[in-house]
Amino acid sequence: MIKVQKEDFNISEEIESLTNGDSAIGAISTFVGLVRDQDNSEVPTSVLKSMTLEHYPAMTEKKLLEIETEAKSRWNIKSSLIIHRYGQLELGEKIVFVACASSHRQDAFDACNFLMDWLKTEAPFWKLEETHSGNDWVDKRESDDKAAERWK
Amino acid sequence: MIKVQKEDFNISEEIESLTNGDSAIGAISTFVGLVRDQDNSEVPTSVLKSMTLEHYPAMTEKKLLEIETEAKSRWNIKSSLIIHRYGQLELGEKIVFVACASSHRQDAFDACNFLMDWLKTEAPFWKLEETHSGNDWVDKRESDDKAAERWK
Amino acid sequence: MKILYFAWLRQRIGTDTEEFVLPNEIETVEDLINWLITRGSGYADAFAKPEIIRAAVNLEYVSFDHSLDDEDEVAFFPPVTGG
Amino acid sequence: MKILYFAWLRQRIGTDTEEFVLPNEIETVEDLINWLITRGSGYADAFAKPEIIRAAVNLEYVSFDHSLDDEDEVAFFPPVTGG
Repeated sequence: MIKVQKEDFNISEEIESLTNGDSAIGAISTFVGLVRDQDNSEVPTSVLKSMTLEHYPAMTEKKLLEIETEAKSRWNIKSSLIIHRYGQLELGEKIVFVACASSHRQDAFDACNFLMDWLKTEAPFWKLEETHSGNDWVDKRESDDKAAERWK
Repeated sequence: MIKVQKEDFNISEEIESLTNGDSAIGAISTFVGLVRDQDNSEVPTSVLKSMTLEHYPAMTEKKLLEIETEAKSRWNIKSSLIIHRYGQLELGEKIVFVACASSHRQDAFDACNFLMDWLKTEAPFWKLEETHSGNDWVDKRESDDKAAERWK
Repeated sequence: MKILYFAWLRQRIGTDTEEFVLPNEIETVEDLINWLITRGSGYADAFAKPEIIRAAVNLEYVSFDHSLDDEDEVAFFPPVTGG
Repeated sequence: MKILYFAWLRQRIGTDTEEFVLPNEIETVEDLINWLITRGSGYADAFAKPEIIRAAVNLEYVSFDHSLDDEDEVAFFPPVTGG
């Protein structure tokens, strides 16, 4: 399932509805991405005030569904969930949540890791960091491209 | 942090206290293990009624702390949590919860996966499955030994 | 043709959506970029480094040699940074 | 010496903890197992396949040639199946 929303969410409730009483589910791997402070060692910590996520709604929905379908074709997944937020988020707020439920743990772990890596390079979101010294669009990370390459 | 307990727990609250306002945390990987039905294709599904987990309290605490320390020495982890329950658990109940918080996602994913693999082969717990046709101690899985071998 | 801009392309161009009837000689995404650049300094600034821009046509990533149709929805944006 | 049994070893032996003063000739975990087996059919049943039993001394996994001390806490159990 795909949810693209402004609102925060409750992880326990999302996991609950993911398993939905399916007694074959023994393993759930999840990932939570949070707004965190920048890696800039030249400036004091806590320079980030907030972050605004922009996206391309129709394409986001389409790409996330494709990513989820690809994960289900590669691993034995009983159910999965991707929640991605947009709009302005404060430091420490949840940005993204991915959960994969399976009978066995390695399927769940690998599918969740894959979903995050693909989402980072395929889903049309852009982060604008708001700091005390101005606003900056986040640059893409080479390491994200490499992470996505692993699954090709 | 290590918690060995009979009681259920709330995943959202546990994640909240794990991050505890640390603004350098951008990634949390978690794993939830649930009581699931058996893989026995010869009998109808839903044969499992409940499961009882026995453990060796003093050694459990010691081994889980060792496992957690090992994970922290291998990956850049800001904080981590292992909760393992014991006693009688019904189908669908949570058995184990592992969470690793980090700045970047791959550290979090790998540490969480490692913790689960080591816990499976090192932590002194034993599962007794209660079915309609009697009680059976769960046999160890060769695949768990292989999974733990990956990290040596 | 509908054209969408996101993130700093949107900011530099100063709008998020435009509708055009394109000149006949525009056949590919690359032709479209070269035509847009002639429309003003905001466009020239936005497309100054075309090699880092990604293009999508009808919600699918495409390369710059992709052929365009008048009914297409074309989007230009920087590398994605979600997750 | 304190000896603990877990899971089906505990069930077959019929107790979870015992305290013994050991005969002098018992030096290793293997000696202890061989001595326990002589104490009754429950023990013989529990240790029928010693190669699948795991032993811990003072909360650490040990091999069967590990030397024992009178103050040790020794535990015997099947392969672990938690998680």
